[in-house]
Amino acid sequence: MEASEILKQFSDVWELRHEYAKDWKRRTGGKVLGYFCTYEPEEVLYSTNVLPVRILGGHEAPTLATPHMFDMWCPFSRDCLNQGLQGKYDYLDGIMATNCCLHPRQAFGAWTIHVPTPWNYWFVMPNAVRSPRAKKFLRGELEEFKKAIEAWTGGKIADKDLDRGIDIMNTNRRLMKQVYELRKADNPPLTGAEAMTMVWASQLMDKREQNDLLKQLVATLPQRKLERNTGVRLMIVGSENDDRPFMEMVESIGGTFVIDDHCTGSRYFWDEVVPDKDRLQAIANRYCDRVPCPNKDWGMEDISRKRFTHILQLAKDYRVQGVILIQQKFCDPHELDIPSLRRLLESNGIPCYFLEFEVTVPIGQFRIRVEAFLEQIQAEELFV
Amino acid sequence: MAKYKTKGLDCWNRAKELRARYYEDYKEAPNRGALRWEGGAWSFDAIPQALEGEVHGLTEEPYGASIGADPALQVRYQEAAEGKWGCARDLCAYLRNYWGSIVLNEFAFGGEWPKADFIFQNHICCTHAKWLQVADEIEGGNIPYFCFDVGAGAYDKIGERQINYVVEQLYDGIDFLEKVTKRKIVDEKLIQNVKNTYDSACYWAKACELNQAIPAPLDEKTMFSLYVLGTLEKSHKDIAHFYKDELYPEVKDRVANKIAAVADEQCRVLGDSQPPWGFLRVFRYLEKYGIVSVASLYTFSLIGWWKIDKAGKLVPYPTLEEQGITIKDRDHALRLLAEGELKGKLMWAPFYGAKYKNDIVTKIAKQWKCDASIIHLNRGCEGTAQHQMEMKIAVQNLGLPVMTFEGNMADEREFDEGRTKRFIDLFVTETLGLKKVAD
Amino acid sequence: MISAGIDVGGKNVHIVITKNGTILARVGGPTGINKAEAAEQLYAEALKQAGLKREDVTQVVATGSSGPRVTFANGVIPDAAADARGVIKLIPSARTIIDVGAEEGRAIKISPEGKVLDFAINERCAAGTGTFVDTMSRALEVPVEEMAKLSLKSTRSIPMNAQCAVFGESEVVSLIHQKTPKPDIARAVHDAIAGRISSVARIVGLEKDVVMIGGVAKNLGFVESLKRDLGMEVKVPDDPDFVGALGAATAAAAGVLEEKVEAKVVEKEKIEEGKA
Amino acid sequence: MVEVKKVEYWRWPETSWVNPDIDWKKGKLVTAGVDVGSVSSQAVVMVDGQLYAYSNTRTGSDSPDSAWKCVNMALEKSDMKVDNIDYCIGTGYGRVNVPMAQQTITEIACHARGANFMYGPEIRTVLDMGGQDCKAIRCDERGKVMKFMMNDKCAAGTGRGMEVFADLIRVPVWEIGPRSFQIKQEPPMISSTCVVFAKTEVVGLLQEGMPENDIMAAYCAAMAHRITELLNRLGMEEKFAITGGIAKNEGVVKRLEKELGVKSIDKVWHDPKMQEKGLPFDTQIAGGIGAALFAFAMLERGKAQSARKA
Repeated sequence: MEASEILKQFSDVWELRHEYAKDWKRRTGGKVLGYFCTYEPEEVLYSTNVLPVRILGGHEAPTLATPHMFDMWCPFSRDCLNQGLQGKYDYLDGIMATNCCLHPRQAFGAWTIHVPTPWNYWFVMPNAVRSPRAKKFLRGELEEFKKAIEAWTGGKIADKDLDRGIDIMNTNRRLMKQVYELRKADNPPLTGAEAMTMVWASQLMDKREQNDLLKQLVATLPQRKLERNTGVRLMIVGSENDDRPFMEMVESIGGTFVIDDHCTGSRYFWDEVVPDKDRLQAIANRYCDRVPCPNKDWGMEDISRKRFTHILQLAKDYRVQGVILIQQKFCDPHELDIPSLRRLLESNGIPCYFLEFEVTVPIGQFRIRVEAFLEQIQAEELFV
Repeated sequence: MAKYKTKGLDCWNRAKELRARYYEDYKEAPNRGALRWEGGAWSFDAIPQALEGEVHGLTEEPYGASIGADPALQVRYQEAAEGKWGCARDLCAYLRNYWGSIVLNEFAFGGEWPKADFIFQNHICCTHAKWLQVADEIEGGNIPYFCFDVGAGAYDKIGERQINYVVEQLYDGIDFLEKVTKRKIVDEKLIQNVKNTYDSACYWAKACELNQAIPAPLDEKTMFSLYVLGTLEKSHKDIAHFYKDELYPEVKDRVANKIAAVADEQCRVLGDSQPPWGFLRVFRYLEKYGIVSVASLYTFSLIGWWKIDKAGKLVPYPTLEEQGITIKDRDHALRLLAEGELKGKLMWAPFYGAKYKNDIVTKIAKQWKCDASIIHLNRGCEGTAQHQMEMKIAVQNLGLPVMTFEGNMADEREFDEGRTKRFIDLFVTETLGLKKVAD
Repeated sequence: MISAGIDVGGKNVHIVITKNGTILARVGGPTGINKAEAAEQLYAEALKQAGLKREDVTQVVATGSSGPRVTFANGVIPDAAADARGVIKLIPSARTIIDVGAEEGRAIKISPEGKVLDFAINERCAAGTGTFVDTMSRALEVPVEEMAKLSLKSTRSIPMNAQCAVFGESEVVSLIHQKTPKPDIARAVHDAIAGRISSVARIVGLEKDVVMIGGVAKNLGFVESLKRDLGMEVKVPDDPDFVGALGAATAAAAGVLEEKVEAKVVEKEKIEEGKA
Repeated sequence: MVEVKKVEYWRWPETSWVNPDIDWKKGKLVTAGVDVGSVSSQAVVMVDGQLYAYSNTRTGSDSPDSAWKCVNMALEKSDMKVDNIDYCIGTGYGRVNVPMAQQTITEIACHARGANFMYGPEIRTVLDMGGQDCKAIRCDERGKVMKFMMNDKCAAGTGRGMEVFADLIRVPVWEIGPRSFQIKQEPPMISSTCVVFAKTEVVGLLQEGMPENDIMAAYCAAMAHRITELLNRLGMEEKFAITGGIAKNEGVVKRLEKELGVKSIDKVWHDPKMQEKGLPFDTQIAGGIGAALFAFAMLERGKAQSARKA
């Protein structure tokens, strides 16, 4: 299949996520489980017949959510709840949340009360991910989670099942990373919007199915030539981001996103599970060692941020000329990191521009800001 | 003619004195060769306070609140944090006060910003670990930093595994403390500190429990100034003594003699979250209608420890004496400390879902005989403002009228006093149908 | 008994004089800068219309955000309370009231007796107020009344992203540039505000019947948008902008006063503090 | 519904000017910059990089018309025709709808460049207060943008806000500055951030009998404060220049300088010759000047071809 066709399929899954999930249930007779944050251990779910789907933005004013979350809570989380209240997720067999930031926790809290969902689960993902103690604790937590899933699905999860689950996840991660690798080229064979759509699709579709498509994509992408100028090589960093109109706007006015750091982007798949006899421990290690969400990005004994080093490395590897820092309104984890990150990037000669996102972004107002930022990066053009 | 007799608390000045001394000690510490540490109201102060020699802590939230009580100062500090450091305006208001204080190199209690020797923090909401991570950064990044995680699960899920997780981190904390201070942790001190922590946390709960009486011996406005000691240094012998041997007996005595916090009590209110500190006069305004704020999850369990008994009632967490426990050694002490905090601090339950908050606040509304609820939708603190709209619905389902008003515990730019009073007039005269009793 | 209700809002004064519940006079006009003066003049006009002398009126009750400034009133009641009393008198089946005025949009839940059970208002931002409509009509260069008619012609819904009244202007302007038909733009504006208002209304819960009052209720285009957003019927009484005044007059007749006089004292204090 | 006010006090007079000392026919390159803002539009015409003519007009609801209007007005006192322009760059919020432009550049770049031309190469920080947004720009000695920040999704403290205020208080916009100093002592600033709620607050103050001049002072102070916050975030570096309409409002500028503790550079031409000749110094045309200069540079460096029709 043509690369463009495959990317189109990912885009379709993203746009028709509900139809896809309902159809998946019909086809497989499996259960669909909704989740809010990327710290839920999908390996365990892929060891059995459960499809994990991430609740992503619906991008309309979350008016139904207002009686449950007043407007100091992040618009994205309110948007998630809003879709639940609209009944868009009526096909879910279960919903789960974890020790993420406080915003999705509000959405989950209201969801369990007001959106009829047969099963719900709270997964205690430790915050002190850099502490060896966390890995041990998380292993125990996974043990309990495995039991709960077994009880829910009525089937035992053996080591070979866990191996399969781990393999499905790792393969998916490896393939998406290979696609990202191609973006290092002078003229990337896919746009940032397309690349991120691939990741969104991976959070929405059966990874076994996506892996088959990804294998073909990795084979065909290198031959793909885009009829566009790459222009300024941009990196986009920040809160949850599934705002395709924004990405496309930026890539229509002289920029190309060549890399990102989002939980809806590279941060989701960057790290693999390193196999171990003790499968659950191996999974636990992966979630503690992965590139962290800012919320968990603090050391027990030092104030450095693991994520910053990673971002700086990405910027170098992908020859980034400028960084767009985006933040969901009221997103504390990123608000807490952005002033420091901005200083770090600028002191490394990488210009940044900051934008605050909501469920719908005023494209017009953002366009002029981004255009001016792109001009700033290429300003020499105007002067010599 | 007033309905009940009333008088101020005898131990009031003692509370003020203890608070003043705390900040004074912190400021003066270096002159006395004492160590200084920064942490949070929820840090396990029993541990750093068990180091050899004299040690004084500064807890971030009460400090931020003190600044919040002075709108002019608060705006100056926050604009420094927002302008000079560049942080978002909607971050925790205490945190912005705290950062601003460092940016301006100004201590709200006089003098320059008193730099700490080390940081001993713990993390449960989005903010705590990052708060001092950045504070340290603003100060130049050379303050030894330790932070441990207490997000091990809701009180009803706490078992050995959860306690071990925290205790193991506490051992790491002890290694850290001994490494960076070159001082030893003294087990006798540690054991005593844990005892004191239990007394502070349990006797505060017992005092709150007494507020079920009609008339209420305490009103929230007063309670704010009382629980604060527990957010400063609940492991301190004087503070434990205050709760156990001064406050608790006095409140008991007030109940026995029907001494009311508000002479014309005619409506008992359930509150939530921190108030807008610069505007406590709103509570006085309510008193004109005989409205008394008698209870809130926040005031009860920010430092207080509670449990839900067999009958499903909310009761104070048992003290060590009541459990018949004598602490044997360091390990025993650390386990008991972790257990008390993880099982007893119900304030932490809402982090794991709205159903917990709804369950606890409805119990409070019933047991403390509340007639209505006034909820401060606090834009300044997400941790305490969790599930507030769900709470509104849950309390309304009990048949209680609920009023909400938006504000911010420590950012007066987000509080509209005129409008809030307009709301109160409507709620009080129309919804509650109350008349003014005093002026 | 003859009683008068004076509703002094952000932009307009509305006055109703009733005799045993039946309306003798109804006068409205802009507040201008000096609201007290405006109220004074319009009251004189209302008396004239009713053919009454001041002393014929037993009770005068003021309401609205500037109610306390009406010096000749015997008392003041909170605006939401006036809304409730007025609405229940006109539409006894009303349980939810949506009142959108120039500078505030609010929702009120009432009991069958017209008692305020719960209420919510849009906070701190003008999106979701009558002023938003005015600003947009300026950008669209059509009068508000015209805008209402236009939007009813539209069959398309275009989302507006602007959070702010002023940015709404520029969004409207760019829609004009994209040659979007004016009816569709007008509808987009109404839909945007309706969205804000409906989320406020949902906070108090949407119990039937839902009644909309206030100046903006005269804008049928907006009412349509609101109905669409709420997915339920929305009743609008005649002269929806006079309901608050009527409610005040009703309260006056009911003689629920001595307590309100205190309320007035309270309001006065408030103004003092506001100054300080 | 009766409308109280007939006059629209926010409307400021439109202007145009032609340089009598330049014979454009003798010039090599005629370039233009057309800045279509949300509230005002300016056209600047340059001959070989020298200021030849400009206009400052109000923007209508249709950008192309507004562009034509201001270009025609700029040339009304000259025999130059639009077709005589070699290269035109559109800028400002309506830049994509400037029919006579061959290219667009954002007003951020143009204002920095224009400020550099008008105020001189020592300028490091430029504040441009537009109708709906407020831009703080850091630039180098060539007027090249190094960093910039803009106000967010709320119009608090923008030019439009000031117009709404002028309308409300019924004082012509250009009188607000001077009158805001005719006060006994500086009042506390208006606290509402929202343009609309600020209105409510102002009405309240008027009713409490606060003198109009004091209210103007309070409003100007609030605006100055918001701009200070923005400049603090950007990190302010001297010398500091203000462009755009607000530069004309002393009431805001003086208070802004006081709060910043930094004086903005005087509003005079950096080029002594231009100053001697007494060329009018209109801070609102900075964007147009920048655009016209970029157009000139493009042609000179052969980065663009002349599109001259006549």
